[in-house]
Amino acid sequence: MKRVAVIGGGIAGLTASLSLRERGVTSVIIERGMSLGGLCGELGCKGDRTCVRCDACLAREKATEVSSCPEIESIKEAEVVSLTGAPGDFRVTVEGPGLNGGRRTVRAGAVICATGAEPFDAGLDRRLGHGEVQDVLTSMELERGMMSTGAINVPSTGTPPRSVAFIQCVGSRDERFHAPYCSGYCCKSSFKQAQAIRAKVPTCSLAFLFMDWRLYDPKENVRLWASGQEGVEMVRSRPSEVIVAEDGRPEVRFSSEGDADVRSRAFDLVVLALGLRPSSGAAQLARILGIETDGCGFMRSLTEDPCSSTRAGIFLAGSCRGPKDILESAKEGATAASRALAFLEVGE
Amino acid sequence: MRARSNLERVLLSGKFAVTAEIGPPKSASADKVRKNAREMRGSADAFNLTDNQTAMSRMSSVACAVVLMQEGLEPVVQMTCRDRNRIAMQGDVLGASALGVRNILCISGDHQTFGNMKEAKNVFDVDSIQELMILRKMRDEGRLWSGDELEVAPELFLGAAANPFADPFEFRVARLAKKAKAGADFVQTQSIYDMERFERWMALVRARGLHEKVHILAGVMPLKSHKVALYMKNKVSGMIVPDEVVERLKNAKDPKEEGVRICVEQIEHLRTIEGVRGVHIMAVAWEEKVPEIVRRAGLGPRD
Amino acid sequence: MRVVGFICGHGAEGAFDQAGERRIQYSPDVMLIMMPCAGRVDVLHILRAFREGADAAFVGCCLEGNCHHVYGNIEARKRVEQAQGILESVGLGARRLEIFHLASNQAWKVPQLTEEMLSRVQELGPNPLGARA
Amino acid sequence: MSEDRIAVLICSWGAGEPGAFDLEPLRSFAASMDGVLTAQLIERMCSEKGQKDAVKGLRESGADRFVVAACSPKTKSWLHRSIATAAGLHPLAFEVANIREGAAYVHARDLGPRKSEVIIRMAVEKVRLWSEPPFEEEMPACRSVAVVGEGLTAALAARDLAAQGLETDIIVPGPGFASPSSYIFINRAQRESALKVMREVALHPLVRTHLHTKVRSCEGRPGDFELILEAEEGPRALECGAVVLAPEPCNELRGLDGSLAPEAEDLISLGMRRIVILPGGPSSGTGCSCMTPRGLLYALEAASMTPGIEIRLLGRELRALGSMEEVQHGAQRRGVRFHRIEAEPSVRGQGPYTVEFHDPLVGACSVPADLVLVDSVTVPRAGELASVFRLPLDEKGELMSIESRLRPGETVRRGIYVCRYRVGNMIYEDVALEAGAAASRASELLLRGAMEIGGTVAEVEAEKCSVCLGCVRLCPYSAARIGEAGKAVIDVELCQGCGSCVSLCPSKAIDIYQYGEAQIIAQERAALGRSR
Amino acid sequence: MIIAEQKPLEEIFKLLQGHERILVAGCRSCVAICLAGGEKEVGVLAEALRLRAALAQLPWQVDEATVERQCEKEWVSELAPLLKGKDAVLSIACGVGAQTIQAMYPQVRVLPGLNTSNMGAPEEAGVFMEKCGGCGDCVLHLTGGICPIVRCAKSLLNGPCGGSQDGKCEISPEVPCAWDQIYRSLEGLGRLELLEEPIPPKNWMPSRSGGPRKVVRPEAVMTEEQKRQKGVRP
Repeated sequence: MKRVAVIGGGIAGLTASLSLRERGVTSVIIERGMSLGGLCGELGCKGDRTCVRCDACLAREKATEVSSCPEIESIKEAEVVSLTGAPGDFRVTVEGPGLNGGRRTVRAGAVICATGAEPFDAGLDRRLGHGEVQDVLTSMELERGMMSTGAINVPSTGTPPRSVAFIQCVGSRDERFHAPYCSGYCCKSSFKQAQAIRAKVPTCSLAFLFMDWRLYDPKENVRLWASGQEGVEMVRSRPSEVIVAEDGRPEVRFSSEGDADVRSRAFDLVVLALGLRPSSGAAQLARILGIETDGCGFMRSLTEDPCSSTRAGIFLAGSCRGPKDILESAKEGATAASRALAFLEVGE
Repeated sequence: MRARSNLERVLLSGKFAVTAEIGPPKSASADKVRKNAREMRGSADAFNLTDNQTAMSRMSSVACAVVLMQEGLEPVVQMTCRDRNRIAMQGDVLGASALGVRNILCISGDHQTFGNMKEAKNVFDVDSIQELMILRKMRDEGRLWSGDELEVAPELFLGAAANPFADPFEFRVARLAKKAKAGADFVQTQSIYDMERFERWMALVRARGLHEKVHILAGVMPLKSHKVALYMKNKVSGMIVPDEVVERLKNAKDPKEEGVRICVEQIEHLRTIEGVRGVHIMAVAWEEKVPEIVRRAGLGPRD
Repeated sequence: MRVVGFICGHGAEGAFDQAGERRIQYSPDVMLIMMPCAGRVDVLHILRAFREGADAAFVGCCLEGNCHHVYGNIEARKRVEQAQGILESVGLGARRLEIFHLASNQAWKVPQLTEEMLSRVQELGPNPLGARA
Repeated sequence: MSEDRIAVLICSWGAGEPGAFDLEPLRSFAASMDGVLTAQLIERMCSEKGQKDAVKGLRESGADRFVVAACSPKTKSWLHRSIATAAGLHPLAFEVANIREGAAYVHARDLGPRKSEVIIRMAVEKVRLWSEPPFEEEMPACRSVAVVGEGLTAALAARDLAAQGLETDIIVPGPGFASPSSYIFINRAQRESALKVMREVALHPLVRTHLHTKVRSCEGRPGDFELILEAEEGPRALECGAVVLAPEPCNELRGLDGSLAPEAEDLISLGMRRIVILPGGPSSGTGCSCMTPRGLLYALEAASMTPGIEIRLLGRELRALGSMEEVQHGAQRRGVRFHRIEAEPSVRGQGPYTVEFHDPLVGACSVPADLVLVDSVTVPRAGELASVFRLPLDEKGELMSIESRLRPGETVRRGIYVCRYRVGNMIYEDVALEAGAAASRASELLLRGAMEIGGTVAEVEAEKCSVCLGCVRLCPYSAARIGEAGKAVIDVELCQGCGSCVSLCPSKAIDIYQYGEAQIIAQERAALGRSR
Repeated sequence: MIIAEQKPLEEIFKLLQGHERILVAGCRSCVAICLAGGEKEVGVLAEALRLRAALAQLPWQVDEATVERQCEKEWVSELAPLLKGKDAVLSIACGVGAQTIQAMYPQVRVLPGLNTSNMGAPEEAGVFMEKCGGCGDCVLHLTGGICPIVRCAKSLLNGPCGGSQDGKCEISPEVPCAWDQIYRSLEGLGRLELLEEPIPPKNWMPSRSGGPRKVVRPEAVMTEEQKRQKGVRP
């Protein structure tokens, strides 16, 4: 049965389907949301004249490409409710508003699970003031602004910020929220958002409150960039809380290396760099698919083969198995497609 | 051997020679030349007359030479390859010789782009070394370059320029050797501020025994102010001016006096270098200072 | 008013399509000609557009470093600069021509750049050759 | 009246939601154009019925080309292709007039129709000049891949390829696969499975391994390359459809004397209780000197084996992505000390050593150490491969891949794919994914057994070519070369249709299909209301 | 190859004053390669002229033509039909091309659209460097394969003048000192001794100073008899 069911229309799912199509294999994408693109579909371009390689635009282009491929069917606003049959000939039953409340069963030789992850709910870390202190935005909210209008404004005033603080690792590297892992992508995205802010408001001062910079590409050397800029500050610290300052602006309280006493500073805008956590319903889907999840609730992959789940014929790609950036997810999509195809080869 | 000119006589006598530079005027009157001549009489053994220096038209060096001789001074006529082809060159040499000029300095000449008539076509039919070859042939064989015999051959004491401060450094000495081979009897160097590099150059010169083949006169130029020094350092190619010199002038209460003092010190130093047979003082637009410099350097008055 | 846009088939076309999907309104005086890549933009085409009466023209291409054909957008910039020089010499004015970098998810740039070109035409007046239409 | 036979099909949804504006005037406008035989409204063209109606309309009209006035060509071109084929026309014999995203959606109600007219006119004038593509072939693709490399990455790529039924030749410069010591395994099980992969690959029926072999040259076209291999027994040719390059980077712990770090379990027996691990530094090419998972795992292993052992990791940042974070916590719990330093530490003595550094948290430190290890990283030496395969290198000295397409592994030379590394993080999983991505690119190219080439490609008119080499120097894909006839030739297999060479050519000797000089000018004139 | 560059448009506009029917004539040879006068440049220049004419209400009617080699009669004769009724040809080939057209069509006015610069080669895409002065008496064997006649501002033959500094010429820090390069080249070849011997004054006869130069290959020249039989008119 040379057909693959791809669960999730994010970048991993899209690249998996496109990669299969290139090899003459049809696939059906089952997307919970109303449109393809997943989380990266909500991201904006962070470049001005020059590209900063955030890859958000490419994710969108993949979605368009998929919708132009007859070999790829996509069922939107639908979720998997059951998986029957056996590896090599699965029956995936989906239902949801996309099928006008009806059900549908898709035959597939293999399944690629690419359900992605969700941004941490900033509300859970109450001390950071999201939703209570004005002008505290999550990285995703900032992205949406960039996406829709390209503008970067302070919500309360509607004017560009004169000072911005990035609080890193929100919902990452944090046992309190069952997130003992590092989400990895947030260093990059904050760096790129910072570049975007600078491009729009060159005079805006920036402060990064971070624990470790985890950027690998020499092109993404944030320290080098900062050293070449006026008014970009690096504070190795995990802020204790964000409160309302006298002037109504958000005030960040933090202690930094070297001095014990807690410092406090107000900014026009505070950005919470959200980590990623397993998508809602991941656990249930894992049950339906009969695959294991790890301690954090991400899909578990085999030690020797990152894109294989614990069950034959079911493969994993992207953030469903742990936080990934766009490029990594694309790699996994392609690799998962290979593994699925290899499985089908043997199956026949 | 019989000396053809006072300069040659002094050099042959083994006495430390002094030459000085006079810039011909942008004028049809020779008064300035006569004035300089009177001021500088007795301060040097011979006086260079520049040839349309920095590619700007001035009174011809041959004409000025005549005026100088009328004043009882010995000229060194500078003759560039920039403004005359081999024909004019040989004609000028015959004329100059007929009028009593003996010392001729053969040089390529600054490129016209330095002057105020950049659009002029340069000649450079021959280069300075080829000029030496031509003039030597006229003197020694009594023939023009074409081979035609001369009724009377010119009596010439041939000079050339040398710049120890241009590049490639290693080739500088080879080029001096070529000039000697081509017929140079004496050379006057570019003005020297970087003594260390000059001494390295002289060492190489001695290594090839060139100081025996050709009389080397070391060039010096008194600086009026640190601005002039900076101009020399930055604008004039083939010139190295150490920062300390600039500093000294900058910090001096009386920069002019300091400039003279530096120049005198340089001359005293140059006298101590083996193979240096004299100095060539280029007091551009400051000729009146030459006698004082010579006196304070203990070289004057010249008889 | 007539503004001709030469747009690359990747970033720029994507952005204009997205503007459509999002119902972002812009002036209908802007006419788009699709290019496989901004590298295809030719000085000849730009000049011809003005001779045919365009009041302004622009090239839309990917962000620098994101060209789908490696550096077609850099080529485009060189051609635009060459054409700007010619437009200045013939007396039309270099400002009637511009190059814009758009990513396929930067629909918001579309109304901005079209307004920019229209305001330049306001400032410079219509192309005298337009009358012959 | 021209002889042209053009049909215009207007999708009822072309103007967005049906009834957004009345399409009938638009239809009659299109019908009135010179050379347009018929203009028809098609009810929802992407529906089954819509397609049938479109095909019927085309057949009846006797048109030989058509314009589809509908939504963006980016979305439904495949549909139009199938309509064309079904109507017995060339699959490319159409032009799309994007009156939805291009007009209806972006202009006020009253302006939409006017703009739509212009867009349709432009499309009609363009399609009027349509001609069949100069090249359009199905080239057979050789179903085999050459993997160049000597380590785990190469083995993993080969595994993926062979598993998909592709013959695979692994070309190993050295005497055999390098030990995976330079990779990072989160546990022994993973290390074992990696070794297993390397063993299995070597035995796989579809895999041939060539030891002591180097690639001298690579000629031919994607799908059909000829590599000249240089082996001990002399040079020989190898046919393959694609190439995967997997040069090995290296991330190792070495003592100051350059020797490899001892196995963690031997430390005590070697009398080494106090260990300091230093970062490789900027020389590592990672841009800053960091604590990498390599040192982290070693520390954890050592700490968990021998309680009481004293291990310190020095570095500016601690790089522990994803689950490595948990490894870090584990290490911390077992007493491993982490020092974030900004300045280079200094080491004195030669075993025992004294390491001096400044840790912002504790101030100046001076610690004794029986063993000082350097977490050294070296990027793969790819210079030779780059010249053999004519590929550019990036600032790290790694083989460059095209980033702007989100097709990791792809290079400017179609058919040649590369594995890149996050140097300083040679975690098995990352490597497996690099190999996987490159391998899937290769199989995408070959699995269909044939490759469509041609379509929108540039073509040289030899008589006009001045052989200025402009195209040869410019083409980002090295598709242009000087052919046997002494004139420029553009290899259709390599050309990706950007058209840069067309606009550059000083002799106007190059043109490109679908975006030809004449077509562009025709559109300009139509856009500006000039008559033909 | 011959290197040329287009005159500034403003200057070309002046040249064409008082003319109406204009043919812009290019060449597919050297000037195409140095991006000055190939078919593309012909098109661009013609477009520019048309724009100018339309804007300044000038009566210019501009046609375009590009021949394989504008320096040869056989190719230039292709222009005949296009020249009917033209009162000016704007040649954007090298000076040789412009003169060939004028020689063949004495009745039309030939105007130069290019400034012919030198004999050189592309250093890299878009960069063209003068390399040969056509002095007619090559000395490259003495100068490490680097021509001092054109690459030295003073055409010196016996080494660098006093203005040579850090390998640069005294006239500008952008210009390399040819003699510095020669020195390095001969150093590399181990032939520095070539610089020891003074090179005597050069014979400029074979150069431009010797008057217009003519190269005759007797073995290729047709005899009068042949010409008569071939019907070549004198």
